[in-house]
Amino acid sequence: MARKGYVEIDTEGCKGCNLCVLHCPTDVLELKTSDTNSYGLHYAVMVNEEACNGCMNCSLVCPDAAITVYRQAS
Amino acid sequence: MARKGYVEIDTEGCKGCNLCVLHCPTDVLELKTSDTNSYGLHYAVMVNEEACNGCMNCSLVCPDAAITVYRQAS
Amino acid sequence: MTAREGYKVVAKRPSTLLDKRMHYCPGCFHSTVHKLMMELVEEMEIQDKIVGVCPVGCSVFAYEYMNIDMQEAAHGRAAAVATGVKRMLPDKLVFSYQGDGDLAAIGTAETIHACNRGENFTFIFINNGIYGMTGGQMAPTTLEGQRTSTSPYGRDVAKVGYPLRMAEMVANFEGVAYSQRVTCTNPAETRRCKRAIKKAFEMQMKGLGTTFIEVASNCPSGWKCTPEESVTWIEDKMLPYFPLGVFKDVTKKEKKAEA
Amino acid sequence: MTAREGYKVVAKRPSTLLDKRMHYCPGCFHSTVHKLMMELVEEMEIQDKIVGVCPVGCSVFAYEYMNIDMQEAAHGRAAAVATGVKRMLPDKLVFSYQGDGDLAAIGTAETIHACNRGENFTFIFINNGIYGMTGGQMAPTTLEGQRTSTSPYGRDVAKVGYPLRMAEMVANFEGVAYSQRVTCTNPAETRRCKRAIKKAFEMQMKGLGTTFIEVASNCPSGWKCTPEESVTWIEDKMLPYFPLGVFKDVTKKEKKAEA
Amino acid sequence: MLQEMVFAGFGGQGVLSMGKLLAYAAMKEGREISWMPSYGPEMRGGTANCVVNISDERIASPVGSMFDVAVVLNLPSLHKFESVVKPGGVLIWESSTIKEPPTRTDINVHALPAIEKASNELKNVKVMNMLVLGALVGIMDIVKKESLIVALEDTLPKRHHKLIPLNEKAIELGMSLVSSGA
Amino acid sequence: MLQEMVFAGFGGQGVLSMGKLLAYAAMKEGREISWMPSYGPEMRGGTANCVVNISDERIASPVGSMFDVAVVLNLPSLHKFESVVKPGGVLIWESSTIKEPPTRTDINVHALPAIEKASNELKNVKVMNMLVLGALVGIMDIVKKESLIVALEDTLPKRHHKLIPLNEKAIELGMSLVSSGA
Amino acid sequence: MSADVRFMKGNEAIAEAAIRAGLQGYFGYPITPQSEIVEYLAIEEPKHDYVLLQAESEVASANMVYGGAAAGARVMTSTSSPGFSLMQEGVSYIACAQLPCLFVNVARGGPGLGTIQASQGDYFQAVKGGGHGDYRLIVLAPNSVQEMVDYCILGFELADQYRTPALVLTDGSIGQMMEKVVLPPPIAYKPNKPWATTGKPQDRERNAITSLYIESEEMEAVNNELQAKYKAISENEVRYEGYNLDDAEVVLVAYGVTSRVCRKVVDLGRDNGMKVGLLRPQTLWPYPTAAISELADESRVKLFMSVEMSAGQMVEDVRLAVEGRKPVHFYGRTGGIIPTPEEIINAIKAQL
Amino acid sequence: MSADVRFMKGNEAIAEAAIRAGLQGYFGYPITPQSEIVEYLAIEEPKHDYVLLQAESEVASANMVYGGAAAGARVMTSTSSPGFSLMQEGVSYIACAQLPCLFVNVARGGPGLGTIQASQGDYFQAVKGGGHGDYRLIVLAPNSVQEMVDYCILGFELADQYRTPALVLTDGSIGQMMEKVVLPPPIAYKPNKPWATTGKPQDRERNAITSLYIESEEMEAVNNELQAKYKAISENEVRYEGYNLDDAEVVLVAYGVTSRVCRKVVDLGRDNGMKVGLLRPQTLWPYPTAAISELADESRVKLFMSVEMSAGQMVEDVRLAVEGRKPVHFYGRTGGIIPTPEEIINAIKAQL
Ligand SMILES: Cc1ncc(C[n+]2csc(CCOP(=O)(O)OP(=O)(O)O)c2C)c(N)n1
Ligand SMILES: Cc1ncc(C[n+]2csc(CCOP(=O)(O)OP(=O)(O)O)c2C)c(N)n1
Ligand code: SF4
Ligand code: SF4
Ligand code: SF4
Ligand code: SF4
Ligand code: SF4
Ligand code: SF4
Ligand SMILES: [Mg+2]
Ligand SMILES: [Mg+2]
Repeated sequence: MARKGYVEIDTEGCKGCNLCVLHCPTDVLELKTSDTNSYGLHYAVMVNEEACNGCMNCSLVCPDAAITVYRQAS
Repeated sequence: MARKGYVEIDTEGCKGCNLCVLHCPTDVLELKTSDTNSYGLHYAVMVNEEACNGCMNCSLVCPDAAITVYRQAS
Repeated sequence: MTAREGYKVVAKRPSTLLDKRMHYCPGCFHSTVHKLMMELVEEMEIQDKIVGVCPVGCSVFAYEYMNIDMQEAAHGRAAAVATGVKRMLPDKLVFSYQGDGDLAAIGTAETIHACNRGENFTFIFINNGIYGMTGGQMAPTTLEGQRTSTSPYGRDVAKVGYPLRMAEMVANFEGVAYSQRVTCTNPAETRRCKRAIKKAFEMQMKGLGTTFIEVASNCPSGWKCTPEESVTWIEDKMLPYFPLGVFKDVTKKEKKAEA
Repeated sequence: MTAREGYKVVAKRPSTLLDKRMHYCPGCFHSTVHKLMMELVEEMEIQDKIVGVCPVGCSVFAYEYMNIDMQEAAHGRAAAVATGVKRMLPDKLVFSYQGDGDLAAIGTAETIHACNRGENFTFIFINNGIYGMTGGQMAPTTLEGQRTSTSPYGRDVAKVGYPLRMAEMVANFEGVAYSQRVTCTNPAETRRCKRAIKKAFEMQMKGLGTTFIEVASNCPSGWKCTPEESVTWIEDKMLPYFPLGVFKDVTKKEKKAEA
Repeated sequence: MLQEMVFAGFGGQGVLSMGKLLAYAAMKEGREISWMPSYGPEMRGGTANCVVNISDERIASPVGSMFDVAVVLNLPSLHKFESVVKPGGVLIWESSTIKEPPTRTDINVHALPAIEKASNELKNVKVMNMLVLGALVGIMDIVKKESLIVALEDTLPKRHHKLIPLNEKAIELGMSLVSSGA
Repeated sequence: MLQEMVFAGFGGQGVLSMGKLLAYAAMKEGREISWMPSYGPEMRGGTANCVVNISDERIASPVGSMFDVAVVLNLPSLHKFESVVKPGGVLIWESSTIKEPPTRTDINVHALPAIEKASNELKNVKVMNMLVLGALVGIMDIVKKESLIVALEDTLPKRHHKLIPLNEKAIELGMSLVSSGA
Repeated sequence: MSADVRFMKGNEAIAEAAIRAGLQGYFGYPITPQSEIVEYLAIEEPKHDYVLLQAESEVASANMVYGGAAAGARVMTSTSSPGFSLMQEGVSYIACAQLPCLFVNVARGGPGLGTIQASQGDYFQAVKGGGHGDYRLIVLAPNSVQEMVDYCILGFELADQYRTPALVLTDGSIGQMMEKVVLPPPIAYKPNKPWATTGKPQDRERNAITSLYIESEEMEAVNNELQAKYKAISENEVRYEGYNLDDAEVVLVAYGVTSRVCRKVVDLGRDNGMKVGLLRPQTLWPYPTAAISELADESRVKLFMSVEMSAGQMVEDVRLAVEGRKPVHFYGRTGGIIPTPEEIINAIKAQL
Repeated sequence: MSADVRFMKGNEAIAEAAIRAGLQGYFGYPITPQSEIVEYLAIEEPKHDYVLLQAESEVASANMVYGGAAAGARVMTSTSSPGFSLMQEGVSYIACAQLPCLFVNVARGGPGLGTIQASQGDYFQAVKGGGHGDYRLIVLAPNSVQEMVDYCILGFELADQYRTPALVLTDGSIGQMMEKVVLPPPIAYKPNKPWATTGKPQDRERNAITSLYIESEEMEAVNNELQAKYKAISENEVRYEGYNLDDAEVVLVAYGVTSRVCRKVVDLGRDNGMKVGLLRPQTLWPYPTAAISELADESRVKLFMSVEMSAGQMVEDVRLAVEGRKPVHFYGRTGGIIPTPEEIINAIKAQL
């Protein structure tokens, strides 16, 4: 049975590099191109939350340490 | 038949390093320890001229290019 | 942030990374490596034992982000500065953090001699094949044919030589205990990168000699591409010339010798 | 001097060596190499084509002896100076003549980068394992345990690292076309030394890249021994660590490729 | 007369080239000009700006502390430059993304939804800076539109000349937006 | 009173240590001293020299251009220093190897066959410099012989103390050579 | 050919000027705020004959310049403050070996790594000699993009004429700014350097380029030769510009970008009834000492003020010229801040 | 412990003094005429706790000193003229980062490779700043082997006190000569450097040593801080020595070895009825400007003469102090030649 997880993204800290999107195995994330943070940058958001398994790939590759990963306590 | 040769040593240019003496295959040369040149150094002289075969070992190793080698024209 | 019920935090920003937005461009691996290093400082509980030296290069401000004692060195001199630190504080864990211009161009002599002396500190070498900070000039590690602002028609190896492979070069010195090239192009490599740094720190603490971690890194701004494209470029262009791997590991040798 | 009747001169001081007493200590190979080089200039008839760069070191005065156009470079910068010369005069034959302190300590970066760029000049590298000119301090090539004025208890490799093998190191660079270590300990080796320099000059004239001749040399004064003892020391102590031989020869490779 | 102008926004919004183009156009009209960029370590989503001086006489200082005109395309720039517009001067701000409008009343403030207009009406947000430039010359008549076109022709590499019509359209749209009082 | 002295010869003849020893001995006698070597790139059969000043007062310049005493052990040194002995001063020259004697008549010239005497009478040419020093103090009474011995004891490493008697003999021989008018 | 008018950055302009002056070799290492010089040369390289080489460091650059200059070529390097510090040994060698070449220092704020913004804090280093020994550089201080062109060419010419290195000392503001420039046509550069090491032909002695004179007497002779040359340069090559000096009671002294600000101060001052004038040294060495000294003799002159982007360096040369005859004040900003006309006016008022 | 009297070379004495001052790290590269410093330390090393490292170059030495000083240790390097030129970037960094440490320049004759004989041609480099930006070194100028000891210790102490690098500027003659010295007992050195980077404990903020202040305002603030410190040093740390100044009509100004010659000149002059006096700066920066200025106000003083082993460097500081009130002359020799008392006397006579 797949683990369950979710992430929180610091939208001001996110720089919209898209690397988390690229490396999420379950396509949970996407850049929100319709908005920018106060630095004028798009930021990542969860668009497919259910699919998140808390694998931490996104937080690992996030250069700016903008992602907190939560996982269902087993 | 052995070649015949002889050498001329520039006694002022010689620094008495003894390398020619060391490398002469036929022991033609020696440092003249009883005298010094104007730099206060002993210099090399031929002591066994007949044995010289003009092999040029001495001139080759002489750091200070102080040796002229002559060989019997064949 | 409190976790939702039934959930717990499994990954978060390390406490040793200061709460400050890093100035690096989006997707730049300088940030990634900073983060990994500070995770290690947290995990290994070495905040009071570690002293870092940052270079002149994009990472010149590393001390603004890493919550550890740090010194900012002159361009190319991080290895000399780290030597000064380590020789005065032999019990501390010392690292120099350097770019390719810094370590392999202006700092060549300092790098080579620190490695040859086996200075017991860790090099973190960010090889992004370009001078990021000054606007994308050619570096000693710029690839053949790669365009930069000072090689606008592509690096001409006939005129300026081939890119230098530093991890391989330093592995030749007796004084070097560990040399590895890693990258951060995906989660697995990122994990490997972190492990490599950890291993280097541990070896340093054992006093085994110079440890050298080269990160095949990116520079989306200097390369004039997106972060994603930079990942592809590393994989397709850099890694064939700068292969990943361990080029020296004296602990392995020892094991062999024992066996 | 006129020859006795029936005799002819077969070896004499080359005309290209100025008629001036060299300041080198008795038995110093600096003199020997100067002589060999000037013989080559005479034999190859290249006096008008050659430009030399001498270092700061005992050979700082080389221009007082070699009857060719020469420049005296700052300590360690002979490779940079030679680069400047060769790039401005690509059709001339350019060499840098350097000691081990000059080439392998203070000049490390310039050496490495000139070699890596494949600068098309010839390095004549006099490795005597010591700083001769300044009175016998430790050099990057001083042997393990060797006593010098700055390693009075013998070189401690744990503290200052192992001696650098430059001929081997530079052979790793693509830009280097030829790298050989020679010596002048006896007539045969002296001949080989001369041939090596000749080969380097010829390869340079063909534009093949950097050519590097390391001479395992002596320093009777710095080593505090006689010239004869210095020869023995080279044979017994230096050559085992600094083996003679060709470490790179692109003309050989080419031949292989053709075959 | 000396006109001191500052152009500011995010790196990538084209503020530097906007200033350059204006200065070049003014030079073509025979005026004295200077252009001075902010410069820093490669910046990285930060803000960029440039100061353009246009004058009939030799220009003294290439930088100034107070400006006749400020063109700001993001919030940090608005914060930085609103206060240094000379009383009676002009402030143009990008109103489709900046959410906090300027507050000064002693200057002529022009809100310009340049990003929105460029995306929607020109289908190309990149020419937003030309639109702003059009608005500026619409408001202040610093240089002639034709000079801007000449400037584009002279400074764009030949292979990009096909973009000139689009740029011209952007300039015109900008001019029209301010003449229509938007 | 200030005494300015120069010692010169081939490198290896021990001129520097001769000067040092004298200066040290004088220091031990409570006088002000300075010792200044010629220095150069490692020299290589060249000549070396040192200037020793001994005085009752603080010493001004550690080098001078004219000397009260010159001790020369080879021909180049004789050429260099003969002319800079002050009128009435002392010149000691090594007469067994220098083939051209000095020519000045306004100074006190002492020929000393030091090399020959050291080789023949002491069987050790290395202590030639001590012999010369002995001659110098024999002529001029700059320091006491005992002070020279103390100086040797203080400055020679312990393992070389066995050589002190030979050095003392050399000093004495030097003294006797000049007292006997050689 | 009609005048070649361009709109250029100071850094680009100096690069283009060097090309037109017949540049044969450029050796340099990137550093902000001057990297556009090498970048411009890199782009233009295929169209011309010069050699461009990005060196491994500034230490290497300076010594490549040494080699190239000694080989008789027209060569240059450029850098910014920390990089110029690294070149000091090389500069001293080049000065002593009497090699003509051009250095460009597009200065930034120090000390240390400092800031990359413009500064005049390297004045001492440039004019007193940051390297060891008694030597001088001809130091030219442009205050506009046009002068970046003019002084680059002048620098090369003077360097050749006197066989001595020249330095264009400018700063980040002038390097980075764009202005109109009129470019001169390219020079057909034909070096005449019989002393250069180009390979010894039969018919001349070998040439040896060196700065080593182990004997004190020789070294002193070389120093005397250098000093004689420096004297000749001091007599012939002083360049400065006056602005409203004829009736000035307050004499501002400023160079480079601050001299432009000071022009504005002069105008502003006069609008306010203050008789302000400006003396702008165009050569920082040789310094317009005599011109300042003459002004100090004028009874109408009340005070001098040296305006600098430093903590007070050139003011010493002003004082040396004035020799106590009039008060000499200093106004300066550091860290990359260009002083405003208003603050300078206030500084003057405070002294009146 | 009775006084420790020795007969030592200047170079050995400064090395021994450093050990007694609590030296923790020496980083240096050999160069004549100062190599005895490192050689002495090499011999003594086993008996003490300091680290001695022969660096790969002077550039590296200076930056090892940076690292060691920033780590809170008492560290030094020594070199001679060309080597000190190579250190200029590092010196500027160290000054800006406010790191206490000691430099020693046993100067030789330049420019370029020059001669290895003694010289005072590095005065400008030492006191005006050979590196970039506005900074100062505390510059101490010993004139005897004893003062090599005293100023080495003083240099370390002042460096710590003001968190700034100190420089002992001496020359080959003093480095090479042997004299009697009285050595002080070793100091029990306990550094108190809370700013040092020694590993961040829980209870303080991290320490960061830097010279980078990218924002102009910050950089200016740092410069102001430096200048305030330099002002304090100028007020408190000027050191000089007078000899027969009370009634002097001719004031010689000389430092280092030339000051010893000038002492003789004073005596000789007085023997000949000339009222000569000597002012010897012991600190070259801060300079005894006020003391000279006071002398310039004395009506009996007829002239000043700066006597140097250079082409005329310190004379500028004398002029800056005298400000035209009295003539200031210069007498100098270069290339390693120490002027004789006689020639100086003649030079004075020529001006009277
Ligand atoms: C002495 C000196 N030379 C040059 C510079 C300019 N400079 C700053 S960073 C840099 C190179 C940066 O490249 P790299 O080391 O690869 O670091 P990156 O920015 O790519 O991480 C240069 C040349 C300087 N600050 N100091
Ligand atoms: C910048 C600088 N640093 C140091 C020196 C002093 N120095 C002169 S030669 C030399 C080293 C000589 O050793 P090496 O290069 O091995 O040449 P060798 O004399 O042994 O032939 C040194 C350190 C110098 N002249 N310049
Ligand atoms: S934790 Fe894993 S699954 Fe969840 S968003 Fe991150 S990468 Fe995707
Ligand atoms: S990896 Fe981090 S910075 Fe990049 S888009 Fe995702 S959250 Fe943002
Ligand atoms: S030529 Fe040969 S045989 Fe004759 S002396 Fe020389 S080495 Fe001996
Ligand atoms: S090799 Fe030459 S210098 Fe040496 S002893 Fe023989 S002749 Fe003399
Ligand atoms: S310029 Fe390149 S290396 Fe520097 S922060 Fe940006 S992406 Fe990273
Ligand atoms: S010191 Fe050594 S290297 Fe120098 S000349 Fe003498 S023997 Fe040769
Ligand atoms: Mg890089
Ligand atoms: Mg050597």
